[in-house]
Amino acid sequence: MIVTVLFFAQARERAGRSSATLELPDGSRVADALEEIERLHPPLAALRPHLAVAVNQRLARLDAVLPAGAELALLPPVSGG
Amino acid sequence: MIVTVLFFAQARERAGRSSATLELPDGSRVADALEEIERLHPPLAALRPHLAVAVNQRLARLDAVLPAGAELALLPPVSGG
Amino acid sequence: MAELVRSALDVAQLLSAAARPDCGAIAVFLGTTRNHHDGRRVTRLAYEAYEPMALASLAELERHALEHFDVASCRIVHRLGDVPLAEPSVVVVVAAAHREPAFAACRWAMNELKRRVPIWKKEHYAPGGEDWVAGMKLADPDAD
Amino acid sequence: MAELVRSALDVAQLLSAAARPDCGAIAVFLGTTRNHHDGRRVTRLAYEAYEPMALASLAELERHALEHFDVASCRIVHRLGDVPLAEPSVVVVVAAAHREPAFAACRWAMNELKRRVPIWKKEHYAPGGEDWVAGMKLADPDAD
Repeated sequence: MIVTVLFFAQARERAGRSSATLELPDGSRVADALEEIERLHPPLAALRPHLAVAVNQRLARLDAVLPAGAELALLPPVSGG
Repeated sequence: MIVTVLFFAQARERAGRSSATLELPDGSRVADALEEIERLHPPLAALRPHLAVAVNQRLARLDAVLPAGAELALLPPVSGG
Repeated sequence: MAELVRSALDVAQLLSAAARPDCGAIAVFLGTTRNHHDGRRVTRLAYEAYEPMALASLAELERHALEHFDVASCRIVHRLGDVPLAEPSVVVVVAAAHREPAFAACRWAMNELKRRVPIWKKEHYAPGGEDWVAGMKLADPDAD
Repeated sequence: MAELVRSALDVAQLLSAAARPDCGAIAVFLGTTRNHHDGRRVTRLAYEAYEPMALASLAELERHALEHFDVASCRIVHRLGDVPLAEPSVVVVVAAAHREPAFAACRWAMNELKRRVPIWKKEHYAPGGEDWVAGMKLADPDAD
């Protein structure tokens, strides 16, 4: 299945891009997607402990199963205000 | 000595005026002035428990001695804001 | 600098005057005139003040805010005379490096204003009648 | 209604829109951009957001404020892109019948905004360098 990945702030800079398309096995979880993303963009690995992940614009846990066509967003610590 | 009296809000309405000049014996205190004012304007007596009094724009106690030429202000409960 | 004014409060001007490059937070309170009070419909209201003492009291609140809270500026402006319904009668603007002291000082200044400043509000009601709003006896100076 | 904008915040317009004849209090917070941070001189800064999620998060804060505080309205507007120093980057406007819930909801909304809304600030420093401001990890949804 296809998943769209969005990178923000530090994640965008470390990935060198603001979005990507991933091909993942059906039934993949958030953690699986992160592993694949880190394989493609190794500088992201150091960010992992600080990242939150949203799936279709809602925060999701690492063990959440990704729906087909999901929009997965990598969200570094926020600093709005 | 001469004292100027200023009436505000309910005190002004009960006195029917916004200011007055009082002649008082030297050494008079705030309480003496209030008694004389209430004699001249009896409707003010009912306000007395709620009044604060300022002498020369500072809150003063009933036993404060009035300086000559003092400006004495009768201040009902305040409701700014 | 505290002010008493007899026309509409220029809040936008106060806000831009408060903005400082060394501050990250501006807390603002606007008191606006209400069309009801204790179940009665208010049609009109007006403020009166013992002006020189009210101005000095407001300035004292501003000074106290600067001394006791970690804030860079505090300005209080109160409107006098008739104030149309839903318009601001008072504004407090506090700028600070951080938001917590800005909020705290702004809230403190409004609370103190209500009990320490010789200003009075008179309301006119529908279908008739008028009243001075029941307020607070000015605090005894020895109570501080 | 929450908004993300890319030009100067029109605070005066938000304030006049918030004024209601049944409300006596408007509490406002303005976050303004600072020229220093952790001892470094900031020359320029910019905000970026995950826009649809940020907008939904801000709207959720507004809704929560109406449900959990005794307030009549709550509006949050955040600016994105470059924000010149000393200009507002965010404004929260809360109207209520009385001032205590207005202050409480305004303060609450700002605190939550800082930890729940996917917006990021990047600072550029003099004499050189840039950094994403150290922020808060977005709260786990199960922590609510």
